[in-house]
Amino acid sequence: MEHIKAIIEALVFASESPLSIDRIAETLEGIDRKEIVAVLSTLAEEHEARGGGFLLKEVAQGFQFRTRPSLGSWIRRLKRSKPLTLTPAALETLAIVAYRQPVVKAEIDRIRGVDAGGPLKGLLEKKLVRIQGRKDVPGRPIIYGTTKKFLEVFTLKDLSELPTLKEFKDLQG
Amino acid sequence: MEHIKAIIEALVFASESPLSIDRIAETLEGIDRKEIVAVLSTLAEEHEARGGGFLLKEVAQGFQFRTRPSLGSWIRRLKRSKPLTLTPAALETLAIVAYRQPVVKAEIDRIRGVDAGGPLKGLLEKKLVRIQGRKDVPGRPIIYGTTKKFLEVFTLKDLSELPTLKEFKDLQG
Amino acid sequence: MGYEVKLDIFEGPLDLLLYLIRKNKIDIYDIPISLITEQYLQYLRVMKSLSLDLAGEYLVLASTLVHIKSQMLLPSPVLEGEDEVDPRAELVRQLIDYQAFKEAAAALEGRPMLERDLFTRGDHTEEMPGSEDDQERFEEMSVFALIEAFGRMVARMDASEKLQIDMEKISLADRIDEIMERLAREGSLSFDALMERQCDRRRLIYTFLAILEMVRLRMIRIYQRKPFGAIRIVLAVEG
Repeated sequence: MEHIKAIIEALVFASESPLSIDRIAETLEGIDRKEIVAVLSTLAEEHEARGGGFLLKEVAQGFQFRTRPSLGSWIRRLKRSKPLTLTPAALETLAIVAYRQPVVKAEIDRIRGVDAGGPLKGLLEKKLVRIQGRKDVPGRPIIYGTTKKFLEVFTLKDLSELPTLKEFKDLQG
Repeated sequence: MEHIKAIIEALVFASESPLSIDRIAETLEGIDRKEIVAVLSTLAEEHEARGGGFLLKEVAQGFQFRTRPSLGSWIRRLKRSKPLTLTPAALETLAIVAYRQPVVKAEIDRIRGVDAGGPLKGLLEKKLVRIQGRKDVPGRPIIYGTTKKFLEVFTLKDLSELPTLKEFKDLQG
Repeated sequence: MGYEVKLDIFEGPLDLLLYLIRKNKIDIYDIPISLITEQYLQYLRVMKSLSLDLAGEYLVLASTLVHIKSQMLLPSPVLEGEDEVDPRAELVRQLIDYQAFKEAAAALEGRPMLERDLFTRGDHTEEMPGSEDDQERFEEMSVFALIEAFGRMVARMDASEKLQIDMEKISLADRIDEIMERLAREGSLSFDALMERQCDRRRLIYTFLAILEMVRLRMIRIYQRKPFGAIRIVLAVEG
């Protein structure tokens, strides 16, 4: 019984969405649904009594660990300082700017096949890309390049440290 | 003190990657780092003693809740996922990068006696290895090192936790 | 010897050699080269007869073994005051090195591994989105992800417009960046000053090419007040 409790707790913890009793029963073949329900309610009580930072809660679709509601403001504070990640679109756009700079937006759009306006704006805000000037052709499009911060984030001494397409292809051999 | 413990537990729980003491200190302004360390180690002990499905572990210079290693097969059943596997070639290449970093590909090829291009690319894709820059010698070869994810995957606090490389091993028997 | 061992169980020629050493219970510091060479070559012949693709490295080690064998048959002329060098020494060092890493690899695999033995919390649906402002820190990011993304896009493109990306282009971007930064700081620059600072020839050429490229892109303008007078470079951007 003790062991089943640890297994069920681990399953709920590792599950990517609230875990239903059906899924638990399916995973632990041969275990009675009633026993699963009993274990879950014992676990919920224990976590409540422990007075820790999170609780086991029953939500619409199943069971889920959730941080204690009263601690929400602390978690929001933590999330504000969350390190940045780049979306695939931002990464692709950044790759084009890095490798093709100085480059205009029309060129980025052409290579990606979609409008790069959104990702480009995000990269400018994150200070990974900067405006280097304007191209003196009709419409005077803006020229983009990468920043010093870009080098820092990717731990590069300078742009010549970027791997080349040939080096990338050589690895595939 | 009890309250701080619940907050710290909630923060670690809510974080998607191992949470560093720095980020906890930043979130809980005015709390001493020493106190944070003490709370974390108390929490780790409590969870170990509780005998539940998950534990608080120090990994990649941070803290993270992780399921108990002995329960891995149950969770794989739930997720219907294949375990993360690395081929022997990938593991050998990874070991060389881990111990010899920063290291160039030619050195890995030399130690293994075969081209490491394929395994190296796989490790880069799995984000266990990263490009650290270029070596300042003719040809400016790319240098490789391990990532934070490498520490996370192999449950290492930092690189110094790697066991020392055996200098000599009797091959007989 | 048993030929049931398939080629793909060896990670390379060194691995095969280690296998033969273990199989024969041989002291690695005193390898009977004739025996091992013979067995090694026999393995290669079997692999060939099974039409297995032999990596070139297997043949390289074969020739190394044959070479060591021939050296050991010759009486080596020992120079006065010099120790006799064992022809096997280099190979032995390589084998011991490789063996150490093989063990390190096994030790790594023996550790509790994420997504195999243990898992992190799966459900993050509860979380509230963080605000996007004043974030300065970044996750560890790899340039491999960049070149990978770039490589993917290049692969998608028509062969007719494959992008050329090489060190020249990148070196050029570096110099353009540098010049833009100096212009932003100093307003204008003299051509001579810009070129003088370049001590190495390669840099000098790239600086010159960068200036030409920037003129082409109309990023800068170049002025000369009188023939043979000082050439000034200014930003072409307004405002």
